[in-house]
Amino acid sequence: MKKEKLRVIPPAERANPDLESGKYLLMWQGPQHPGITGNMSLKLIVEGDSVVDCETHVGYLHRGFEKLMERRLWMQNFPLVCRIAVPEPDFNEYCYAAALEELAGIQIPDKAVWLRTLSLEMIRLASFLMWIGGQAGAFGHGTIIQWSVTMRDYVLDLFEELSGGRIYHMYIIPGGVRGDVPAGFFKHVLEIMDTVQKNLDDIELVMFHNVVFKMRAEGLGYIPADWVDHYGITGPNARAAGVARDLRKDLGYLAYPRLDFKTIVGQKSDAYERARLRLLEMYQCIDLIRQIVDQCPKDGPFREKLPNPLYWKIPAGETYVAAECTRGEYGFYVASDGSDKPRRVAVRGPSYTHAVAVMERLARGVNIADVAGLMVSLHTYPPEIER
Amino acid sequence: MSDKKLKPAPLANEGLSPDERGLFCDAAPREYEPAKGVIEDFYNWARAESLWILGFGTGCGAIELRPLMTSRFDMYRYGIQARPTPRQSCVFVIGGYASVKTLKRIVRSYEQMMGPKFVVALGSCTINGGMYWDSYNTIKRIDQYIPVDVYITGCMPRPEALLAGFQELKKIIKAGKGEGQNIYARDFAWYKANQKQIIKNWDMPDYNW
Amino acid sequence: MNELATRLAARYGARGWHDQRADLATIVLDADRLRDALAYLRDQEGYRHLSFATAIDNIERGVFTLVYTLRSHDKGHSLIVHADIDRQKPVVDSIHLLWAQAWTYQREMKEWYGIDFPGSPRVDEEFVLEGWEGPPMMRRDFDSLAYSDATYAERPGRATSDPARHMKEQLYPEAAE
Amino acid sequence: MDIKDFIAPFAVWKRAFEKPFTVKKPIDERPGAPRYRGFHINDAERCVGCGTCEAICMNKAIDLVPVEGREAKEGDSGLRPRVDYGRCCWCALCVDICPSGSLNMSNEYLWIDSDPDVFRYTPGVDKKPWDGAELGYRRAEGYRLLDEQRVPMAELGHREAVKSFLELVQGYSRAQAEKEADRCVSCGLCIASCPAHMDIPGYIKAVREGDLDTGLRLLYETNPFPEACGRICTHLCEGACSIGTGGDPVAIRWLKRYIADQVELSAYAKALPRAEPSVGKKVAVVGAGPGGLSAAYYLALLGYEVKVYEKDGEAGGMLRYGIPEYRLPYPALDKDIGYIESLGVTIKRGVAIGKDLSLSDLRRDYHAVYLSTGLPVAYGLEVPGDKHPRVLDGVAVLAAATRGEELGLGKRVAVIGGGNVAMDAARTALRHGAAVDILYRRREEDMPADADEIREAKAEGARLIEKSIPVEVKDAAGALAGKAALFVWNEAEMVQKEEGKRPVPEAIPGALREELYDSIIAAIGQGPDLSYVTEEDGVPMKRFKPLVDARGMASPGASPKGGAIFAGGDLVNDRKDAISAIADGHRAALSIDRHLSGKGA
Amino acid sequence: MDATLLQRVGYAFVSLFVITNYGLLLIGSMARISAKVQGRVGQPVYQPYIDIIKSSAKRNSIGHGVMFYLGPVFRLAGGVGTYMFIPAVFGSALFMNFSDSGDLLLVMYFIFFGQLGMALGASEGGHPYSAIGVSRGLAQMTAFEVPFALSVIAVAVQYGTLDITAIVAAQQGGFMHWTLATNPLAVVAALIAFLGMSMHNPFSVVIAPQEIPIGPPTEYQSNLLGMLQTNRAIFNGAKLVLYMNLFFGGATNIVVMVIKTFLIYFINVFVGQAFPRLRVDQSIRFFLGVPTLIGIASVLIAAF
Repeated sequence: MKKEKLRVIPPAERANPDLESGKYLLMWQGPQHPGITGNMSLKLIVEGDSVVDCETHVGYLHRGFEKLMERRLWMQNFPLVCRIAVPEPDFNEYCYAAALEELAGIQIPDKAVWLRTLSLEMIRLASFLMWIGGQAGAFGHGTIIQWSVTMRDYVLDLFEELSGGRIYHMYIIPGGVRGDVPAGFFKHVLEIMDTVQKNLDDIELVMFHNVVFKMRAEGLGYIPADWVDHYGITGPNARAAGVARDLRKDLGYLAYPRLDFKTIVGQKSDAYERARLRLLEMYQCIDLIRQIVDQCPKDGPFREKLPNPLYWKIPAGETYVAAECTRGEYGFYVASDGSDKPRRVAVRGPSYTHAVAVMERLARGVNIADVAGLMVSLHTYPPEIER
Repeated sequence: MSDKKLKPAPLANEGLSPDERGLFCDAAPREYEPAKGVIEDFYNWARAESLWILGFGTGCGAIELRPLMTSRFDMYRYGIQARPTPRQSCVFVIGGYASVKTLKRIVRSYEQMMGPKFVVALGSCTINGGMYWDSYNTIKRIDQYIPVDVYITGCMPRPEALLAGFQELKKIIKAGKGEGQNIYARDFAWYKANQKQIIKNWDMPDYNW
Repeated sequence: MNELATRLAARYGARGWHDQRADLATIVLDADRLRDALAYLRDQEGYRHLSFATAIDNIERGVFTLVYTLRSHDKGHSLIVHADIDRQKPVVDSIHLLWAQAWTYQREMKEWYGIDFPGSPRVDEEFVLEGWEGPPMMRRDFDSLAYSDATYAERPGRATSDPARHMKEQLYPEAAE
Repeated sequence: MDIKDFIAPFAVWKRAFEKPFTVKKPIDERPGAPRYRGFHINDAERCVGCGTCEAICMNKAIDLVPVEGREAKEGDSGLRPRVDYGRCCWCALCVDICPSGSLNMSNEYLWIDSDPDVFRYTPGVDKKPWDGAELGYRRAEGYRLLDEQRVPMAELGHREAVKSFLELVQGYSRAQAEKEADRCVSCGLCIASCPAHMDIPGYIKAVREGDLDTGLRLLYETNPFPEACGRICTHLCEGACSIGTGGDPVAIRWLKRYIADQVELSAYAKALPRAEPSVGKKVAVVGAGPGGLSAAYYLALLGYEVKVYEKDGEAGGMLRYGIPEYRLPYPALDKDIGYIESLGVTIKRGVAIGKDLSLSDLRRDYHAVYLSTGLPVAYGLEVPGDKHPRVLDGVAVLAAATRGEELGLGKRVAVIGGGNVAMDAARTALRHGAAVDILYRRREEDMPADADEIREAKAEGARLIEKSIPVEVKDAAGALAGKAALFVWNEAEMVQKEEGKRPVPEAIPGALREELYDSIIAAIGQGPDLSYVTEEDGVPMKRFKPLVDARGMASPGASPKGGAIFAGGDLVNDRKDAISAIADGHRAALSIDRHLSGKGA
Repeated sequence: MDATLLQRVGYAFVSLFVITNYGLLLIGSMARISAKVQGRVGQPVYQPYIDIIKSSAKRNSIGHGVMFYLGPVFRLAGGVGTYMFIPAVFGSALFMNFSDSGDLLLVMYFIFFGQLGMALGASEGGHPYSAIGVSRGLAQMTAFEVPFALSVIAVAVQYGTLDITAIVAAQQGGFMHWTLATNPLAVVAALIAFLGMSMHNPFSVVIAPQEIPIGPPTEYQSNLLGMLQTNRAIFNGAKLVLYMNLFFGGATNIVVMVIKTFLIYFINVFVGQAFPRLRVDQSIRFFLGVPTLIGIASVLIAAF
């Protein structure tokens, strides 16, 4: 084995500005601020136009999920988990269900595997679509969000058709999925994918070949590749830094090993590169959804029978199930003590790292006008930070 | 409102540094007489047809405001638009559950809005706690802390439900029933007592505007 | 993988290697050797990615069990490292120098469980709560519902009946004697 | 940065020439998707108010509330779920779990009000615009959170069964029992339907959790015949089971049997409560059937000295003499009776009251007497020729079979009647190698026997002849005279005489049929034998039954002539099944205790 | 030019009334056009009226000292002042306002005046975003004033007068007489400056909702806000009329004025919908770069 020296990266020096000196201005960005993603806030200390120090303050959305889950039956937690990350609920559902199935030793039918994959890819697309509007909006381009949120809405229509819910789908239930695809659903999927792709082409033209957008985004928020492990950066943020990590490939969960796709990797690791990479991933999502529609078995059971949910006990044990959401590694750690309620459920949201440690580091020295753009380019959702 | 017993009058803005005191008003809120007759009707029509929402996503409800604001549902055509600052907004959309930490900001933002101001509460959580009924960090009834004009059920309510909620709000305003500001002023002590019971680190002035 | 178990056992007294999946194992360490072992795992064994860190309140045993989940992308393997610490005196070495985001997790554990990590940046600041006066709320002996009922007003007017009791009252009240 | 970066952004204007994305009238144009999880709807008729929705709801959004105009009745609590939309999260787990499938969701999603207190309603009861919505969330086909299929019970095949008197039903294994117990939702609807009001959810929970001692204790709280009832109970509870509204009801009877089977008699004492210290009073029980022995058991527990008088050679009453061995093997019954005896209850076998001892004697010697003599006398056919030697009495046949006597039924047997005795007689005859016809006045669905019994009797080879009114029994001609008989019946049709009442059979003129049988077993009902009750005992009678008050007391109270008389079981009640007799016995024991200890009025 | 002073005042009120309404409708219809690009229907054209009524109908308002109140007043004075010295319709007594010789200088002054007044008032609001917005606004204004001033100088030099009426008069006689044709560089520089002046993308840093919601007016509410909104209409109208007069041959009747100003304003929207927003340093650098060079070139062309 290669012998390495124990290496400690010293924490970046924090400026300790003297607020009394009158040289600095203390500013709160958020929680009531259109330039913040969701309900969180940044405490900025500004000198002139540039940020000297940044602290992320979270907790405005803290509902105590992990405590509440310890109070509820295993199945009762199923409607609860999807609320943890509002724009991307399905990953919660999947990770929770997969963890339970692993602990309880349940194999789900093949059809459920495919429908879960479909659900996850669709929500990835929807989430990216909302993000891209936010990214453009953070730099002041109000048109993209008008389009992309509508595109997202079309994808949500599909969810509504499939699961009966627009935002909280509650479709991936432990044991499988909650229903078969309705008649004509796949046709709708393909139609909407065409619409979305056409609109993405427009967005690509308008947003990524835009001199102002380039001026704003290029060079903003550079993440060196060696930060990736040190900060626990995952997902597009890591891939844009040239680190080819995609849990869909690495873990090979659900039907991903049977789908044809390549991990998209970037180089320049700035806001523009990350945005571009996410755009490519959107195209990838569309491609994957088409593949799934093509390969999904047409019939067969979609759910494994479970014991009575009122008394379901899961054997003692613990596991960690992760999946690649739009922002990176989304994971559920579930520990059971053999009773009818979880002993501990811990949620690992990628924003936890990105919005706190990484954001605070990157924000230093950034122009105050770029804080919102930088924040969005890390693609964070506050609810998954504080749960 | 018979249950709203008045507690001892709250504090003025004591304890603030002189510079800070200049930033806040130090008078208690008061009730405002509506204008007379047709004039008030005309004003109410204008208030109803120009609803400016405070851009503060307090909870998951914010997620359905996006489609509403954007092209598919396009609330602008109903005279509804989002404003980034509470000073210029007249509608506060409480997007579902409110944690204690957010409640503090809600109270502040609400008080900074200029009256007449209206509150639309989304989802179960604002009515009776919703799925966070047993959480240690979320309130159950928003009407204990600020007056609410319209409730919209759902979790989440669809954008259409929000639209319908705004139409309902318009009706209420046009009928001259959107007097949340005056109710708040009238029962100010009661609201403050409720707020202070929950918000433990009350480090803001009582008169927040 | 069992070679790793042997090495960890020899160096840090690790025990209880358990393969949960082909790509996930758990292991138990002593808390006082935790930081060294994590540094070793990170630098020598390729577990460079800290997925998350959290704690479990094992109140029955009087301990907090720390959970550190590491991942080696080269090996495609994750390792959950456990360490018990005394519930009465919950102090652990901080690992904020090993991973740059670890301090956030430590701040969370401090607030949620009351576990102290001396030296960790901003560890004593409030994380998600504000003005919290109760005990660390993720501890098992903190009852969320009781706190909620005592603190937050509920809308009155709800009442429910148990079907069995209701039927007894309606159909055979004499048996209630 | 090239020239394209300056030009390309103007491509946004392309959109200005296309159709806007905006939906013109969203509220009208976009109804919820066909599967949309909107507001709840409930079919209040199908709903049984079991409260499973309340149990699964993680938000405590559902309350069960009494509904005007809806009374509690068997299998329906009369309560209906009330949803609080200040709590609901529209997860639809309540829909997924609803045993009856009555609870669903419409695709309606608009409910706006400025009064926060209105968002509560009882779907299906309070009128709402979305009542009866066609679209909305329904459970997907093949998807239920509860298992609608009961764990199959291993039984002897019918071909096998008729060859012997081996027990048909083999009982659940531990895994099977726990799986079956897992189907229960603990709603408790069954408790009201059980005459003994057993704590059914309680003992099912005990099975689920493997805590059989607790299970046994719960059984004995209301029923000291778990082995017997676990086999032959009429299981009214299963008829009320909420799971049965959308699938097979939980096999409550088999689970009861499982508990009793699993615990050895020697381990009973450990699990069950000990008798109270003696209160120094004596109670006599007449009849060692399930009712009498139940009374004896609970009286013994309360510290009374109990003596049971039984005219037959063995205790158990109809359980022993009326129910064939293949349904209730004697060792199982002996186990129940054995435990009762182990508490110090003395059973005087072979002592007939009215013959060996008089009721007055008992009243003199005991502080109270409980009469539980049941219905030992079979009704006759009441047709010409019913005194023919080959016309037998069903109860007597079954008793003879129990005593192991040679029955001599012959090759061709007719069983007249449609009750359980008829079925048991028929199946006993089948086991003796006879070909059996069952003749019944009405239709199969009118038969009072358990559906299982009818099904099994038919499966074992009995031929069911419906709508046949007995007319006459004629002696067989020739050599068979006196050894066989000709049974004549008239074919009937069902006539709806009175609106709202069940139709009655009416003979079709001229449609006489006859058949030759070696034996004709009449099993058309039994009556009481109250010859031992004399007028001086002061027991009021009505329609050949002792008239009892709500507490089971038959005489006005203790008179100078002796202790008070209580009565119960088939003798008194109309249900005429073991579990009712047991319930009567239990109630009588409590009443006697109250009477003798002076507690209560 | 024969009207009495009283008449002129009366005419000026009418003219102001017309331009206010026109400005409001212009804002309303541009919002609809923007909406179309965004795939929407958009707000009603008359929405700005309702907004102003609503703002004025607010029951309470708060202030932060005298300067705070004076800010919108200055702003409105700036807007009205700007307009009052521009002849809106060439040759119309009704719309000639108080145009007189040298009015161009006054107009230039008033354009600044409003901004400065606003800056003073907004800073009193105590909100950090206001302060940042003000500093950004002033910085950017200084920057875009350079090409704008240069192009105005070019025009003044070209026509040898500072009287707007004279400048318009010089442009009469067809398209080939317009400054657009005679000195296109000046027009280009001025139009680029116009983008900055009207605070549309990509030069909307001053109000930048996503960064400093929403800059100087953050604290303004109620009737003060109503005042700002009214001013926006007047000021927009004034600037458009000025541009029309200086570069696009003015208007001889109200229809021509409407068409021309509409098109000039549309340029803003056309660019604004396509681009995001530049940072303030980027926009300053931008204005001081190419547009300034163009401006200088235009002056040179005009001069020689």
